[in-house]
Amino acid sequence: MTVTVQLFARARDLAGTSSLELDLSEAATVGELREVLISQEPRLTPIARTLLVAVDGEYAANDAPVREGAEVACFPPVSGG
Amino acid sequence: MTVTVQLFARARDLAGTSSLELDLSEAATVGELREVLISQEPRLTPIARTLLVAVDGEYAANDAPVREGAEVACFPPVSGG
Amino acid sequence: MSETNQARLHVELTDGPIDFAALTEEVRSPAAGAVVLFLGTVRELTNGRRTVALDYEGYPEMAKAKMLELCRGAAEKWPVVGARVVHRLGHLELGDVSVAVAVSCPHRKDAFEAGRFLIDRLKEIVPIWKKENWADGSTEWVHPGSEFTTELS
Amino acid sequence: MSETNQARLHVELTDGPIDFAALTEEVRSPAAGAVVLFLGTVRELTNGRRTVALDYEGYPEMAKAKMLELCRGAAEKWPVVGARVVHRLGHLELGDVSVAVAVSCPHRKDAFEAGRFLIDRLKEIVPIWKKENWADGSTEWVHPGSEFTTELS
Repeated sequence: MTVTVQLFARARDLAGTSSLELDLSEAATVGELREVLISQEPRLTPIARTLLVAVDGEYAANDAPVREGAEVACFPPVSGG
Repeated sequence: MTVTVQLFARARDLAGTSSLELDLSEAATVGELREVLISQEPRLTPIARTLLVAVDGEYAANDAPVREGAEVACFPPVSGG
Repeated sequence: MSETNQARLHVELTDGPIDFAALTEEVRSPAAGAVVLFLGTVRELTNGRRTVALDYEGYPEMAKAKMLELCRGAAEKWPVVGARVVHRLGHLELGDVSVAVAVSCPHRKDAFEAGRFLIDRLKEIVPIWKKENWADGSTEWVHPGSEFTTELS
Repeated sequence: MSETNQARLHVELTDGPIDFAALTEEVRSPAAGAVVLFLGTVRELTNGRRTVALDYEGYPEMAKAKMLELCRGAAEKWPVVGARVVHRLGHLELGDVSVAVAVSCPHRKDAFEAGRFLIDRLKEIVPIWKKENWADGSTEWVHPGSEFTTELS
Protein backbone atom coordinates (compact mmCIF):
# COMPACT_ATOMS: atom_id res chain seq x y z
CA MET A 1 0.00 0.00 0.00
CA THR A 2 0.99 3.62 -0.42
CA VAL A 3 1.08 5.95 2.56
CA THR A 4 1.59 9.72 2.45
CA VAL A 5 3.85 11.05 5.19
CA GLN A 6 3.74 14.71 6.18
CA LEU A 7 7.03 16.23 7.31
CA PHE A 8 7.47 19.22 9.59
CA ALA A 9 10.16 21.62 10.75
CA ARG A 10 13.72 20.35 10.28
CA ALA A 11 12.46 17.09 8.78
CA ARG A 12 10.75 19.03 5.99
CA ASP A 13 13.80 21.25 5.48
CA LEU A 14 16.19 18.28 5.23
CA ALA A 15 13.94 16.36 2.83
CA GLY A 16 13.16 19.48 0.83
CA THR A 17 9.48 18.59 0.74
CA SER A 18 6.48 18.71 3.08
CA SER A 19 5.23 15.24 2.13
CA LEU A 20 6.49 11.94 0.79
CA GLU A 21 4.75 8.86 -0.59
CA LEU A 22 6.03 5.58 0.84
CA ASP A 23 5.40 2.04 -0.43
CA LEU A 24 4.74 -0.16 2.58
CA SER A 25 3.72 -3.80 3.02
CA GLU A 26 0.06 -4.40 3.85
CA ALA A 27 0.79 -5.25 7.50
CA ALA A 28 3.28 -2.46 7.99
CA THR A 29 4.19 -1.07 11.40
CA VAL A 30 5.53 2.33 12.37
CA GLY A 31 8.98 0.73 12.68
CA GLU A 32 8.86 -0.45 9.07
CA LEU A 33 7.63 2.97 7.98
CA ARG A 34 10.67 4.56 9.63
CA GLU A 35 13.03 2.23 7.79
CA VAL A 36 11.39 2.85 4.43
CA LEU A 37 11.34 6.61 5.08
CA ILE A 38 15.08 6.78 5.79
CA SER A 39 16.04 4.51 2.92
CA GLN A 40 13.92 6.51 0.48
CA GLU A 41 15.05 9.88 1.90
CA PRO A 42 18.55 9.40 3.36
CA ARG A 43 18.85 13.15 3.99
CA LEU A 44 16.69 12.48 7.07
CA THR A 45 19.39 10.23 8.54
CA PRO A 46 20.84 12.93 10.87
CA ILE A 47 17.53 13.10 12.74
CA ALA A 48 16.38 9.49 12.28
CA ARG A 49 17.06 8.63 15.90
CA THR A 50 14.88 11.39 17.34
CA LEU A 51 12.16 11.49 14.68
CA LEU A 52 8.65 11.13 16.08
CA VAL A 53 5.82 9.46 14.20
CA ALA A 54 2.16 10.37 14.57
CA VAL A 55 -0.62 8.22 13.11
CA ASP A 56 -4.07 9.79 12.89
CA GLY A 57 -3.05 12.55 15.29
CA GLU A 58 -1.57 10.31 18.00
CA TYR A 59 2.06 9.58 18.77
CA ALA A 60 2.75 6.00 17.63
CA ALA A 61 5.34 3.52 18.87
CA ASN A 62 7.33 1.31 16.49
CA ASP A 63 5.05 -1.69 16.97
CA ALA A 64 1.88 0.22 16.12
CA PRO A 65 0.19 -0.73 12.84
CA VAL A 66 -0.09 1.65 9.89
CA ARG A 67 -3.37 1.14 8.02
CA GLU A 68 -4.13 2.22 4.47
CA GLY A 69 -5.51 5.77 4.43
CA ALA A 70 -4.01 6.65 7.81
CA GLU A 71 -2.77 10.23 8.29
CA VAL A 72 0.92 9.89 9.04
CA ALA A 73 3.34 12.63 10.10
CA CYS A 74 7.04 12.53 10.96
CA PHE A 75 8.75 15.32 12.84
CA PRO A 76 11.52 16.13 15.31
CA PRO A 77 10.93 16.68 19.04
CA VAL A 78 8.54 19.58 19.55
CA SER A 79 9.72 23.04 20.64
CA GLY A 80 6.62 25.21 20.88
CA GLY A 81 5.72 27.58 23.67
CA MET B 1 3.12 60.95 76.39
CA THR B 2 0.09 60.79 74.13
CA VAL B 3 0.03 58.44 71.16
CA THR B 4 -2.63 58.32 68.46
CA VAL B 5 -3.60 54.82 67.40
CA GLN B 6 -5.29 54.19 64.07
CA LEU B 7 -7.79 51.35 63.98
CA PHE B 8 -8.82 49.34 60.94
CA ALA B 9 -11.46 46.84 59.85
CA ARG B 10 -13.20 45.02 62.70
CA ALA B 11 -11.11 46.89 65.28
CA ARG B 12 -12.51 50.19 64.02
CA ASP B 13 -16.04 48.80 63.89
CA LEU B 14 -15.87 47.48 67.46
CA ALA B 15 -14.39 50.68 68.85
CA GLY B 16 -16.75 52.83 66.79
CA THR B 17 -13.88 55.13 65.80
CA SER B 18 -10.93 55.10 63.40
CA SER B 19 -8.45 56.52 65.90
CA LEU B 20 -7.90 56.74 69.63
CA GLU B 21 -5.56 58.80 71.79
CA LEU B 22 -3.73 56.79 74.44
CA ASP B 23 -1.77 58.09 77.45
CA LEU B 24 1.40 56.04 77.73
CA SER B 25 4.46 56.21 79.96
CA GLU B 26 7.58 57.75 78.43
CA ALA B 27 9.34 54.38 78.03
CA ALA B 28 6.29 52.56 76.78
CA THR B 29 6.45 49.36 74.79
CA VAL B 30 3.99 47.85 72.33
CA GLY B 31 2.91 45.47 75.10
CA GLU B 32 2.00 48.37 77.38
CA LEU B 33 0.20 50.09 74.50
CA ARG B 34 -1.94 46.96 74.03
CA GLU B 35 -2.91 46.94 77.71
CA VAL B 36 -3.81 50.62 77.75
CA LEU B 37 -5.75 50.23 74.50
CA ILE B 38 -7.92 47.39 75.84
CA SER B 39 -8.50 49.03 79.21
CA GLN B 40 -9.50 52.31 77.56
CA GLU B 41 -11.59 50.60 74.89
CA PRO B 42 -12.85 47.28 76.33
CA ARG B 43 -15.03 46.69 73.26
CA LEU B 44 -11.80 45.56 71.58
CA THR B 45 -11.46 42.68 74.07
CA PRO B 46 -12.94 40.02 71.71
CA ILE B 47 -10.05 40.54 69.28
CA ALA B 48 -7.33 41.52 71.80
CA ARG B 49 -5.53 38.21 71.38
CA THR B 50 -5.17 38.47 67.61
CA LEU B 51 -4.74 42.24 67.29
CA LEU B 52 -1.62 43.26 65.39
CA VAL B 53 0.33 46.43 66.11
CA ALA B 54 2.31 48.37 63.52
CA VAL B 55 4.70 51.15 64.48
CA ASP B 56 5.84 53.49 61.70
CA GLY B 57 4.64 51.03 59.07
CA GLU B 58 6.33 47.93 60.50
CA TYR B 59 4.82 45.08 62.48
CA ALA B 60 6.01 45.49 66.07
CA ALA B 61 6.44 42.85 68.78
CA ASN B 62 5.40 43.47 72.38
CA ASP B 63 8.91 44.38 73.52
CA ALA B 64 9.37 47.04 70.83
CA PRO B 65 9.49 50.65 72.08
CA VAL B 66 6.85 53.22 71.20
CA ARG B 67 8.36 56.66 70.79
CA GLU B 68 6.53 59.98 70.94
CA GLY B 69 5.25 60.96 67.51
CA ALA B 70 5.32 57.39 66.19
CA GLU B 71 2.60 56.36 63.75
CA VAL B 72 0.79 53.50 65.46
CA ALA B 73 -1.92 51.29 64.03
CA CYS B 74 -3.83 48.34 65.50
CA PHE B 75 -5.74 45.89 63.37
CA PRO B 76 -6.85 42.25 63.08
CA PRO B 77 -5.06 39.67 60.93
CA VAL B 78 -5.05 40.79 57.31
CA SER B 79 -7.39 39.29 54.70
CA GLY B 80 -6.61 41.05 51.44
CA GLY B 81 -6.15 39.42 48.07
CA MET C 1 23.39 48.98 34.28
CA SER C 2 21.10 48.28 31.35
CA GLU C 3 17.31 48.32 31.66
CA THR C 4 17.48 44.54 31.27
CA ASN C 5 19.20 44.18 34.61
CA GLN C 6 16.96 46.54 36.51
CA ALA C 7 13.89 44.96 38.00
CA ARG C 8 11.17 47.45 37.26
CA LEU C 9 8.79 47.24 40.21
CA HIS C 10 5.60 49.15 40.82
CA VAL C 11 2.71 48.87 43.28
CA GLU C 12 -0.61 50.65 43.52
CA LEU C 13 -3.87 50.88 45.45
CA THR C 14 -6.93 51.91 43.51
CA ASP C 15 -10.63 52.55 44.10
CA GLY C 16 -11.56 51.66 40.52
CA PRO C 17 -11.30 48.64 38.22
CA ILE C 18 -7.80 47.23 37.73
CA ASP C 19 -6.51 47.44 34.16
CA PHE C 20 -4.77 44.07 34.20
CA ALA C 21 -4.06 44.14 30.48
CA ALA C 22 -2.03 47.32 30.93
CA LEU C 23 -0.14 45.78 33.89
CA THR C 24 0.70 42.76 31.79
CA GLU C 25 1.95 44.97 28.96
CA GLU C 26 4.10 46.90 31.43
CA VAL C 27 6.08 43.84 32.53
CA ARG C 28 6.58 42.44 29.02
CA SER C 29 10.11 42.78 27.76
CA PRO C 30 12.46 41.18 25.23
CA ALA C 31 14.55 40.29 28.30
CA ALA C 32 11.72 38.09 29.58
CA GLY C 33 10.47 34.92 27.95
CA ALA C 34 7.71 34.43 30.50
CA VAL C 35 4.97 36.59 31.97
CA VAL C 36 2.63 35.40 34.73
CA LEU C 37 -0.46 37.37 35.65
CA PHE C 38 -2.53 36.45 38.69
CA LEU C 39 -5.97 37.92 39.31
CA GLY C 40 -7.94 37.52 42.51
CA THR C 41 -11.65 37.87 41.74
CA VAL C 42 -14.74 38.02 43.95
CA ARG C 43 -16.03 34.47 44.22
CA GLU C 44 -19.68 33.75 44.85
CA LEU C 45 -19.31 30.72 47.14
CA THR C 46 -17.09 30.39 50.22
CA ASN C 47 -17.49 27.16 52.16
CA GLY C 48 -20.99 26.84 50.73
CA ARG C 49 -22.10 30.36 51.71
CA ARG C 50 -23.20 32.82 49.04
CA THR C 51 -21.51 36.22 48.78
CA VAL C 52 -23.09 39.17 46.99
CA ALA C 53 -20.24 41.66 47.41
CA LEU C 54 -17.01 42.36 49.28
CA ASP C 55 -15.79 45.57 50.87
CA TYR C 56 -12.02 46.01 51.01
CA GLU C 57 -10.33 48.39 53.42
CA GLY C 58 -6.62 49.10 53.63
CA TYR C 59 -4.02 50.92 55.69
CA PRO C 60 -2.78 52.63 52.54
CA GLU C 61 0.77 53.80 53.30
CA MET C 62 1.81 50.58 55.02
CA ALA C 63 0.02 48.44 52.42
CA LYS C 64 1.91 50.08 49.57
CA ALA C 65 5.21 49.85 51.46
CA LYS C 66 4.66 46.13 52.14
CA MET C 67 3.65 45.46 48.53
CA LEU C 68 6.84 47.12 47.31
CA GLU C 69 8.84 45.18 49.92
CA LEU C 70 7.38 41.96 48.46
CA CYS C 71 8.34 43.00 44.93
CA ARG C 72 11.88 43.69 46.09
CA GLY C 73 11.94 40.34 47.88
CA ALA C 74 10.80 38.58 44.71
CA ALA C 75 13.48 40.39 42.70
CA GLU C 76 16.12 39.13 45.15
CA LYS C 77 14.97 35.51 44.93
CA TRP C 78 14.21 35.32 41.20
CA PRO C 79 15.54 37.12 38.09
CA VAL C 80 12.53 39.44 37.89
CA VAL C 81 12.47 41.68 34.83
CA GLY C 82 9.31 43.52 35.86
CA ALA C 83 6.67 43.22 38.59
CA ARG C 84 3.39 44.97 39.31
CA VAL C 85 1.12 44.52 42.32
CA VAL C 86 -2.19 46.40 42.39
CA HIS C 87 -4.94 46.00 44.99
CA ARG C 88 -8.40 47.48 44.71
CA LEU C 89 -10.16 48.92 47.77
CA GLY C 90 -13.84 49.75 48.35
CA HIS C 91 -16.99 47.94 47.28
CA LEU C 92 -16.55 45.04 44.84
CA GLU C 93 -19.26 43.01 43.15
CA LEU C 94 -19.17 39.33 42.20
CA GLY C 95 -16.48 38.61 39.63
CA ASP C 96 -14.67 41.92 40.11
CA VAL C 97 -10.86 41.83 40.24
CA SER C 98 -9.65 42.64 43.76
CA VAL C 99 -5.93 42.12 43.20
CA ALA C 100 -3.57 41.73 40.26
CA VAL C 101 0.03 40.52 40.27
CA ALA C 102 2.04 40.64 37.05
CA VAL C 103 5.63 39.43 36.87
CA SER C 104 8.07 38.66 34.10
CA CYS C 105 11.27 36.60 34.17
CA PRO C 106 13.55 35.12 31.52
CA HIS C 107 12.10 31.62 32.17
CA ARG C 108 8.66 30.36 33.12
CA LYS C 109 9.55 28.41 36.26
CA ASP C 110 10.83 31.60 37.90
CA ALA C 111 7.86 33.67 36.70
CA PHE C 112 5.39 31.17 38.19
CA GLU C 113 7.29 30.96 41.46
CA ALA C 114 7.65 34.74 41.77
CA GLY C 115 3.95 35.27 40.99
CA ARG C 116 2.93 32.68 43.54
CA PHE C 117 5.24 34.20 46.14
CA LEU C 118 3.84 37.70 45.59
CA ILE C 119 0.19 36.75 46.04
CA ASP C 120 0.83 34.27 48.87
CA ARG C 121 2.84 36.77 50.89
CA LEU C 122 0.47 39.63 50.06
CA LYS C 123 -2.30 37.68 51.75
CA GLU C 124 -0.08 37.20 54.81
CA ILE C 125 1.44 40.60 55.45
CA VAL C 126 -0.19 43.42 53.48
CA PRO C 127 -2.62 45.34 55.75
CA ILE C 128 -5.82 45.03 53.73
CA TRP C 129 -9.07 43.50 55.02
CA LYS C 130 -12.20 42.26 53.38
CA LYS C 131 -15.74 42.26 54.69
CA GLU C 132 -18.13 39.67 53.30
CA ASN C 133 -21.62 40.79 52.33
CA TRP C 134 -23.47 37.48 52.54
CA ALA C 135 -26.61 36.78 50.54
CA ASP C 136 -28.57 36.47 53.82
CA GLY C 137 -27.95 40.16 54.53
CA SER C 138 -25.29 39.71 57.20
CA THR C 139 -21.80 41.14 56.93
CA GLU C 140 -18.61 39.73 58.37
CA TRP C 141 -15.00 40.84 58.49
CA VAL C 142 -12.66 38.10 57.30
CA HIS C 143 -9.84 37.85 59.80
CA PRO C 144 -7.88 34.61 59.49
CA GLY C 145 -7.00 33.06 62.81
CA SER C 146 -9.61 34.95 64.80
CA GLU C 147 -13.01 33.66 65.84
CA PHE C 148 -15.92 36.04 65.97
CA THR C 149 -19.66 36.13 65.60
CA THR C 150 -21.45 37.36 62.53
CA GLU C 151 -22.71 40.90 62.77
CA LEU C 152 -26.10 41.37 61.18
CA SER C 153 -26.12 44.66 59.32
CA MET D 1 -25.45 20.89 35.17
CA SER D 2 -24.96 24.59 35.71
CA GLU D 3 -22.41 26.61 33.79
CA THR D 4 -20.43 26.79 37.04
CA ASN D 5 -19.76 23.10 36.96
CA GLN D 6 -18.82 22.91 33.31
CA ALA D 7 -15.19 23.54 32.57
CA ARG D 8 -15.31 25.85 29.59
CA LEU D 9 -12.28 24.93 27.51
CA HIS D 10 -11.10 26.43 24.26
CA VAL D 11 -7.92 26.22 22.18
CA GLU D 12 -6.76 28.10 19.13
CA LEU D 13 -3.91 28.55 16.67
CA THR D 14 -3.48 32.00 15.16
CA ASP D 15 -1.23 33.79 12.69
CA GLY D 16 -1.77 37.16 14.34
CA PRO D 17 -1.20 38.76 17.74
CA ILE D 18 -2.82 36.98 20.70
CA ASP D 19 -5.45 39.05 22.51
CA PHE D 20 -4.49 37.87 25.98
CA ALA D 21 -6.74 40.41 27.69
CA ALA D 22 -9.77 38.88 25.95
CA LEU D 23 -8.64 35.35 26.91
CA THR D 24 -8.33 36.42 30.52
CA GLU D 25 -11.81 37.96 30.44
CA GLU D 26 -13.20 34.75 28.98
CA VAL D 27 -12.09 32.59 31.90
CA ARG D 28 -13.20 35.04 34.59
CA SER D 29 -16.28 33.91 36.49
CA PRO D 30 -18.00 34.44 39.84
CA ALA D 31 -17.35 30.72 40.34
CA ALA D 32 -13.59 31.36 40.26
CA GLY D 33 -11.63 33.35 42.82
CA ALA D 34 -8.37 32.98 40.92
CA VAL D 35 -7.23 33.53 37.36
CA VAL D 36 -3.72 32.72 36.12
CA LEU D 37 -2.50 33.93 32.76
CA PHE D 38 0.81 32.74 31.35
CA LEU D 39 2.43 34.38 28.32
CA GLY D 40 5.42 33.03 26.49
CA THR D 41 7.22 35.89 24.76
CA VAL D 42 10.14 36.02 22.34
CA ARG D 43 13.25 36.49 24.44
CA GLU D 44 16.33 38.19 23.07
CA LEU D 45 19.01 36.07 24.75
CA THR D 46 19.23 32.28 24.86
CA ASN D 47 22.38 30.89 26.48
CA GLY D 48 24.12 34.15 25.65
CA ARG D 49 23.16 34.12 21.95
CA ARG D 50 21.10 36.97 20.52
CA THR D 51 17.84 36.25 18.72
CA VAL D 52 16.22 38.71 16.34
CA ALA D 53 13.07 36.71 15.53
CA LEU D 54 11.47 33.28 15.76
CA ASP D 55 9.48 31.36 13.19
CA TYR D 56 6.86 28.97 14.56
CA GLU D 57 5.47 26.09 12.55
CA GLY D 58 2.77 23.68 13.63
CA TYR D 59 0.97 20.51 12.62
CA PRO D 60 -2.35 22.31 13.07
CA GLU D 61 -4.98 19.58 13.50
CA MET D 62 -2.88 17.50 15.87
CA ALA D 63 -1.64 20.58 17.74
CA LYS D 64 -5.19 21.74 18.43
CA ALA D 65 -6.28 18.24 19.43
CA LYS D 66 -3.35 17.93 21.86
CA MET D 67 -3.98 21.40 23.31
CA LEU D 68 -7.61 20.48 23.96
CA GLU D 69 -6.49 17.15 25.44
CA LEU D 70 -4.29 19.10 27.86
CA CYS D 71 -7.19 21.36 28.85
CA ARG D 72 -9.34 18.30 29.53
CA GLY D 73 -6.50 16.75 31.52
CA ALA D 74 -6.19 19.92 33.61
CA ALA D 75 -9.94 19.95 34.22
CA GLU D 76 -9.72 16.37 35.50
CA LYS D 77 -6.88 17.15 37.91
CA TRP D 78 -8.04 20.57 39.14
CA PRO D 79 -11.45 22.26 39.55
CA VAL D 80 -11.02 24.30 36.37
CA VAL D 81 -13.79 26.84 35.74
CA GLY D 82 -12.39 27.98 32.39
CA ALA D 83 -9.24 27.41 30.34
CA ARG D 84 -7.86 28.87 27.14
CA VAL D 85 -4.71 27.85 25.26
CA VAL D 86 -3.70 29.86 22.19
CA HIS D 87 -0.49 29.45 20.22
CA ARG D 88 0.70 31.82 17.53
CA LEU D 89 2.39 30.50 14.37
CA GLY D 90 4.51 32.28 11.77
CA HIS D 91 7.12 35.00 12.13
CA LEU D 92 7.46 36.60 15.59
CA GLU D 93 9.63 39.53 16.54
CA LEU D 94 11.36 40.14 19.89
CA GLY D 95 8.87 40.54 22.73
CA ASP D 96 5.93 39.12 20.76
CA VAL D 97 3.61 36.71 22.57
CA SER D 98 3.99 33.21 21.15
CA VAL D 99 1.66 31.37 23.51
CA ALA D 100 -0.98 32.26 26.06
CA VAL D 101 -2.56 30.03 28.71
CA ALA D 102 -5.43 31.39 30.80
CA VAL D 103 -7.08 29.30 33.51
CA SER D 104 -9.48 30.00 36.35
CA CYS D 105 -10.24 27.95 39.46
CA PRO D 106 -12.03 28.63 42.74
CA HIS D 107 -8.69 28.91 44.58
CA ARG D 108 -5.27 30.21 43.59
CA LYS D 109 -3.18 27.13 44.34
CA ASP D 110 -5.16 25.14 41.79
CA ALA D 111 -5.09 27.94 39.22
CA PHE D 112 -1.29 28.20 39.46
CA GLU D 113 -0.83 24.43 39.26
CA ALA D 114 -3.22 24.06 36.31
CA GLY D 115 -1.55 26.95 34.45
CA ARG D 116 1.89 25.49 35.05
CA PHE D 117 0.71 22.04 33.92
CA LEU D 118 -0.78 23.42 30.69
CA ILE D 119 2.35 25.26 29.57
CA ASP D 120 4.78 22.56 30.74
CA ARG D 121 2.92 19.80 28.92
CA LEU D 122 2.31 21.96 25.85
CA LYS D 123 6.06 22.25 25.46
CA GLU D 124 6.39 18.47 25.70
CA ILE D 125 3.64 17.11 23.48
CA VAL D 126 2.03 19.75 21.23
CA PRO D 127 3.49 19.47 17.69
CA ILE D 128 4.78 23.01 17.19
CA TRP D 129 8.38 23.93 16.39
CA LYS D 130 10.38 27.10 16.54
CA LYS D 131 13.25 28.21 14.36
CA GLU D 132 15.70 30.68 15.83
CA ASN D 133 16.79 33.62 13.68
CA TRP D 134 20.08 34.50 15.34
CA ALA D 135 21.56 37.97 15.19
CA ASP D 136 24.55 36.55 13.27
CA GLY D 137 22.25 35.72 10.34
CA SER D 138 22.08 31.97 10.91
CA THR D 139 18.85 30.08 11.54
CA GLU D 140 18.36 26.95 13.59
CA TRP D 141 15.42 24.70 14.38
CA VAL D 142 15.04 24.14 18.10
CA HIS D 143 14.56 20.44 18.65
CA PRO D 144 15.14 19.41 22.26
CA GLY D 145 17.08 16.21 22.66
CA SER D 146 18.52 16.23 19.16
CA GLU D 147 21.95 17.43 18.18
CA PHE D 148 22.43 19.16 14.89
CA THR D 149 24.60 21.71 13.22
CA THR D 150 23.59 25.27 12.56
CA GLU D 151 22.40 25.95 9.04
CA LEU D 152 23.53 29.28 7.71
CA SER D 153 20.67 30.83 5.78
